[in-house]
Amino acid sequence: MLFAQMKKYVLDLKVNTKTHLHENYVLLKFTTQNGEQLPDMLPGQFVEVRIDGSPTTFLRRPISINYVDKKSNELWLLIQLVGAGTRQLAMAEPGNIVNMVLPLGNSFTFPENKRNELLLIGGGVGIAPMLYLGQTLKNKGYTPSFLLGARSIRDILQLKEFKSLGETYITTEDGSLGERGYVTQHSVLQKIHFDYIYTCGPKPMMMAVAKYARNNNICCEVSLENMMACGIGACLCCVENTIEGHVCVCKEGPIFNINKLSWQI
Amino acid sequence: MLFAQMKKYVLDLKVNTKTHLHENYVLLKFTTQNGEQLPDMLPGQFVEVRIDGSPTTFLRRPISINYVDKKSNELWLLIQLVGAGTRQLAMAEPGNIVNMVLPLGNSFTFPENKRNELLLIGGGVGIAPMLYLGQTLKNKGYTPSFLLGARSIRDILQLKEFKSLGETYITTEDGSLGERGYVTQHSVLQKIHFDYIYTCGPKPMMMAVAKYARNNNICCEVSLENMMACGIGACLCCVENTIEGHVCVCKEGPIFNINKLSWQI
Amino acid sequence: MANLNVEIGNLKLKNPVMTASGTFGYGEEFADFIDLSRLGGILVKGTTLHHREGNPYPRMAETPAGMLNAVGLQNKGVNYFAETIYPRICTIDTNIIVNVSGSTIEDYIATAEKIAQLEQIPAIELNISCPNVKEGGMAFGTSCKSASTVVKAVRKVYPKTLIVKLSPNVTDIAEIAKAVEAEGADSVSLINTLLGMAINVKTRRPMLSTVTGGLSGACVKPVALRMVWQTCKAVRIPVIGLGGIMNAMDAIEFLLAGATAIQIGTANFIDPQITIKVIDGINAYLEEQGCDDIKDIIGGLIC
Amino acid sequence: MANLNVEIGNLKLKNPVMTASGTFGYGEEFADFIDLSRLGGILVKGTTLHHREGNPYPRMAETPAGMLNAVGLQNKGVNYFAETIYPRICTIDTNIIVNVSGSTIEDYIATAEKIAQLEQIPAIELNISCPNVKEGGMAFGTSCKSASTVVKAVRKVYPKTLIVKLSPNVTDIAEIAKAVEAEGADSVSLINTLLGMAINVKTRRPMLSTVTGGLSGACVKPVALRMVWQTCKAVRIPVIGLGGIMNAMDAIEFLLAGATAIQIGTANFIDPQITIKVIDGINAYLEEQGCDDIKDIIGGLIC
Ligand SMILES: Cc1cc2nc3c(=O)[nH]c(=O)nc-3n(C[C@H](O)[C@H](O)[C@H](O)COP(=O)(O)OP(=O)(O)OC[C@H]3O[C@@H](n4cnc5c(N)ncnc54)[C@H](O)[C@@H]3O)c2cc1C
Ligand SMILES: Cc1cc2nc3c(=O)[nH]c(=O)nc-3n(C[C@H](O)[C@H](O)[C@H](O)COP(=O)(O)OP(=O)(O)OC[C@H]3O[C@@H](n4cnc5c(N)ncnc54)[C@H](O)[C@@H]3O)c2cc1C
Ligand SMILES: Cc1cc2nc3c(=O)[nH]c(=O)nc-3n(C[C@H](O)[C@H](O)[C@H](O)COP(=O)(O)O)c2cc1C
Ligand SMILES: Cc1cc2nc3c(=O)[nH]c(=O)nc-3n(C[C@H](O)[C@H](O)[C@H](O)COP(=O)(O)O)c2cc1C
Ligand code: FES
Ligand code: FES
Repeated sequence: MLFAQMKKYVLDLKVNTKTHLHENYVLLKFTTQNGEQLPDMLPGQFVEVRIDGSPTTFLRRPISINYVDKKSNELWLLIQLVGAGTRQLAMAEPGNIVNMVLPLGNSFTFPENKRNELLLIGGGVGIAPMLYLGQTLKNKGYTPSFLLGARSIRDILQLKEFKSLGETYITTEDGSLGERGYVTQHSVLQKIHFDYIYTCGPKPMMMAVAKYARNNNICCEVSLENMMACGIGACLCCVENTIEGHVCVCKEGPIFNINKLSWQI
Repeated sequence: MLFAQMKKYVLDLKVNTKTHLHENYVLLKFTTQNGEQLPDMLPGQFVEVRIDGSPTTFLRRPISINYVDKKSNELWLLIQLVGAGTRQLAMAEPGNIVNMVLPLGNSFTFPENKRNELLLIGGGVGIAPMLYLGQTLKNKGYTPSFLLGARSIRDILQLKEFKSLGETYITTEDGSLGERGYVTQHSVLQKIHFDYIYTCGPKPMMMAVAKYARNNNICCEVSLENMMACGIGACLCCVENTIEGHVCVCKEGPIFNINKLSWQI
Repeated sequence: MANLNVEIGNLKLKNPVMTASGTFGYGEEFADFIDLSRLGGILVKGTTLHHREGNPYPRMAETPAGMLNAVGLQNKGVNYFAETIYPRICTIDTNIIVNVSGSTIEDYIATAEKIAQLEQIPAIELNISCPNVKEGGMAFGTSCKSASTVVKAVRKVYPKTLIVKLSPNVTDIAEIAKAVEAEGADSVSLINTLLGMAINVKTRRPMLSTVTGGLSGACVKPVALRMVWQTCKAVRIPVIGLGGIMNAMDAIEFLLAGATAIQIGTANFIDPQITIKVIDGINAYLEEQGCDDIKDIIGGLIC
Repeated sequence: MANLNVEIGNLKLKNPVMTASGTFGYGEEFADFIDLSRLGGILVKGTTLHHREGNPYPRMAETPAGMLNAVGLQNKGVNYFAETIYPRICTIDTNIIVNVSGSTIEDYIATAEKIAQLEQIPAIELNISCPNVKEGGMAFGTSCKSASTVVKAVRKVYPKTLIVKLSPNVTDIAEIAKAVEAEGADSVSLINTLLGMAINVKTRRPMLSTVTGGLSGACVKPVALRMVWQTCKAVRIPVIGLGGIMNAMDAIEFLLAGATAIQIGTANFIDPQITIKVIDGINAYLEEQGCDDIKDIIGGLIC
């Protein structure tokens, strides 16, 4: 696991565009206010967003980096509306300013062999970091494939973008797109031997993926969530139990090799 | 003093129009959502506005009824931007819904003799209740005059509306409109003997007016402010010291005959 | 519709939602907004033996997610209550409970005796926790010994349901609850306000005339809930939970922690209809959770 | 630029703004955001004699205008601090103060002795108020007797500036402050977190693995300010005020109430640059008020 010691910033970014992908998901694209270059960010890292105007939101909210568009100097955040904070954030309009601390956390690691078969598995809003990871892998000369899982066709987001980066497989629980079932039941897992799996999504899904990976001796990295207060390793609120004891998901994570975790799988 | 036992309502009203009268003053005109008639309201009464979206505003904010336009079924609130709550309220846009409890408090009383000379004195945002009072008096066949005081010409608000209701005198501290000085220094007070004075504005101004009224044996009613929590006489937070002891400004006021107050004037 | 009935001593409540003393006037103030008979109970204003003018103005300051007050038990005394207010409100079809405050044991006794004679008042809430009056009772509520003394004295003269309202400004609230339970209290209610303070930096003066005042509202909920949970584990009498309840979910937290009933205070100022919304919200929660009786969730915290 | 220097015992601070233990890591975490040398002081993480894993997850819950935490003093022990962290941070040009926690008097003594040997650490803050560990010190902070005992013991082995951090979960914090003053504490800091709780109504489980945890943030400010004011009136040693300070005006309230210095905790999470803004804000306030020395406002409350 690479521990990214990158300089962090507190930035006021401007909403460039907002797209309602679905009544529960919003894609916000941000840029700097005066055209300065956005800082470097790595796939798997996240930002801590300050939510103004929500009386019940006291702390910042952690949101994965969905994509960094170097050309248009844009940072994309894909937001699922779950509570007051994310709902308020989704009300931001083009031109509005949002305060963020970024980039936070470590990042996904890359295999040495560029010919490795790589599978990026995203479930629900867990697809968010997979887009930037896929793009980065492709830029570096890898050939990523994607496996996206969701409840139904409506919940499969950014499909076009994923398809442009590599082979994209789909499962939906109701069978409305791709294969019916969970990601770990997709037939591609029987057909292709992957060398590396990256995954982000609901914990039960990630645990199922981790179990599959372990059983098949596949190197696997997961992106964990946790309740966060500071996001920078200062408060020790966001610990995950690992073979090295309690470590902070916000600093030593959110990306963990499954061999480091003490998951019962 | 008439104690208005009027039925109170909790209503969601819709912003019809918003006018920035000045960078520090906003006039919001509200109407009901589905065209129902607004409840009856009396001049001098106020509303308690819930402020959504201001993280630092916990309680409702009391705002005087500036005007009730029966024809267009509109309630007007004139708001001075002083803190987080009023600033947030001023961000309401046409179509937005604002929750209010209304109508609250007692009201101004009217002399028996319709030929009495009546003077309505407003200072700063204290002009707010004077507009509705003036209109009501005029409707009832009285002839109200107005004396408006402010720092400078820019702070004299709704002048056109006042002029349409009666003779309107002005003082500004810098002399940029009307006579230079404070309201109690206006020459009209030397020329005309008023039988009744109604006043609302900063406390020092109201005390000066009350002193003038007392010295000249003029019946005088003032509209008091106070820190309010409930606005309906339930919490006893908003007391004024009167000759009858502590009474609630929100219920037994905000309008008081100066003879009832224990002001040292 | 789930069964929402609960009991506090001999007191039967149609649902666990009551209003907190000092925040709901005598109930009448809210009659325009809600059907008062839907409430489990109304705790009327703090009542003392004699008329009290309360503290000077200013008495209120807003704080983050809360407010400070220093009303200081303004009321016209128990006789005025009995003669003028009681006849007006005794017909409301709910439990009208009088919050009794005092500066001496004799005051408490005399006030409780007077209230005991009012047929339609089934219970009193003994306020040994008002922080806003020099001898306003908080001193009684901050040690087991003085709390026991006053409860013992009032218990002798007051045969109906006796609720004792505890102060949160103590090291160990459960100890005090145990002490008053031992003297025959039928129930304890908690929390009263936390002692707090605010300063106007421009004038360099306190925001309240009394310098310190009582903190209430959403901000105190975590502390209140913790104290209710600790107290529920320590006593066998029913506990009434309050402090910062702003919505049905907050109320349910207190019930899960073990409270048999709850009171809503400051939230009434922000939404005068909140009590009814909380009753409806508790019912909706019970249905969602497949419970047909409120008792299924009281004390239902899994830990 | 007004003079912002203040003194706590022998400790000289370039300004009264410090960071609260457990909320600022070892300072390094904030080096990207602010110039650490501008701070009056940095209180590093609670340090214990031995390595501690802290409490299980979940350790944090958001509350109205605040948060609960149950970190439970996770740290690698004093030796690790001295060997690995101290060399890295001792060159920061500000006062680095170690917050010392323990479960026994012997632990406190041993840890304080180790820290005493670190030349660049001019002071310790004795944490007798951590609510998140069974024997985490809060027991020491809730009675005058136990507080005296531990302070007396540590005072014997620790010659530099000794600050004692008090628990707000007590009936009378000023009494405890007086007790530790009598044992030779150079200063008291208050408040640590209020003991609170939150429940997830869907799962019916506590939000924290330890059920109860420490409440901090804006919501506690009124209580903290009141306690600081009470304590300042009771003791002669300098008082360090904290609890819910979110901006310069909040900090000034504590200074007016009598605090010689202040600490900023939870606010660092919401704005990592808040400490610098508070320093600048205090300076601006002093200029506005026509004061050229911070001492003109310390204890300047008019009441
Ligand atoms: C590293 C990381 C990356 C994330 N990336 C994304 C993303 O790209 N898109 C997205 O939509 N969501 C993402 N999340 C989840 C997102 O942070 C939560 O949905 C959000 O905090 C909920 O806030 P709320 O106010 O809307 O809901 P609330 O009503 O506050 O809470 C709803 C639920 O969200 C979770 N939550 C609340 N506060 C926090 C917090 N401070 N830290 C962690 N979880 C919290 C809790 O499980 C809570 O029960 C990420 C979380 C983490 C830790
Ligand atoms: C009966 C009455 C009628 C009023 N009519 C008007 C009006 O027509 N137009 C108008 O602009 N303003 C009116 N006010 C004043 C208005 O209520 C305050 O300006 C407003 O509450 C400030 O809120 P804030 O959040 O913007 O400022 P804050 O930052 O909260 O406070 C700024 C100042 O406003 C005052 N204030 C704050 N909260 C309250 C409260 N709950 N009750 C009373 N005062 C408070 C305090 O003096 C405070 O120092 C009226 C007040 C009262 C009592
Ligand atoms: C304005 C006000 C007045 C109060 N008066 C009393 C009182 O007279 N007697 C009493 O026992 N409690 C009184 N309280 C305390 C409340 O009953 C309640 O215990 C406290 O506010 C906490 O609940 P809340 O957060 O829901 O408001 C008062 C509270 C407020 C805000
Ligand atoms: C996440 C977290 C961890 C803390 N850890 C410690 C600690 O190790 N030692 C200590 O004395 N106080 C600790 N505290 C308490 C703070 O130092 C401070 O006393 C409290 O948070 C109140 O200040 P605030 O409201 O500004 O945060 C911690 C607080 C938080 C929020
Ligand atoms: S959120 Fe503070 S250490 Fe991770
Ligand atoms: S504001 Fe509650 S009585 Fe007036």
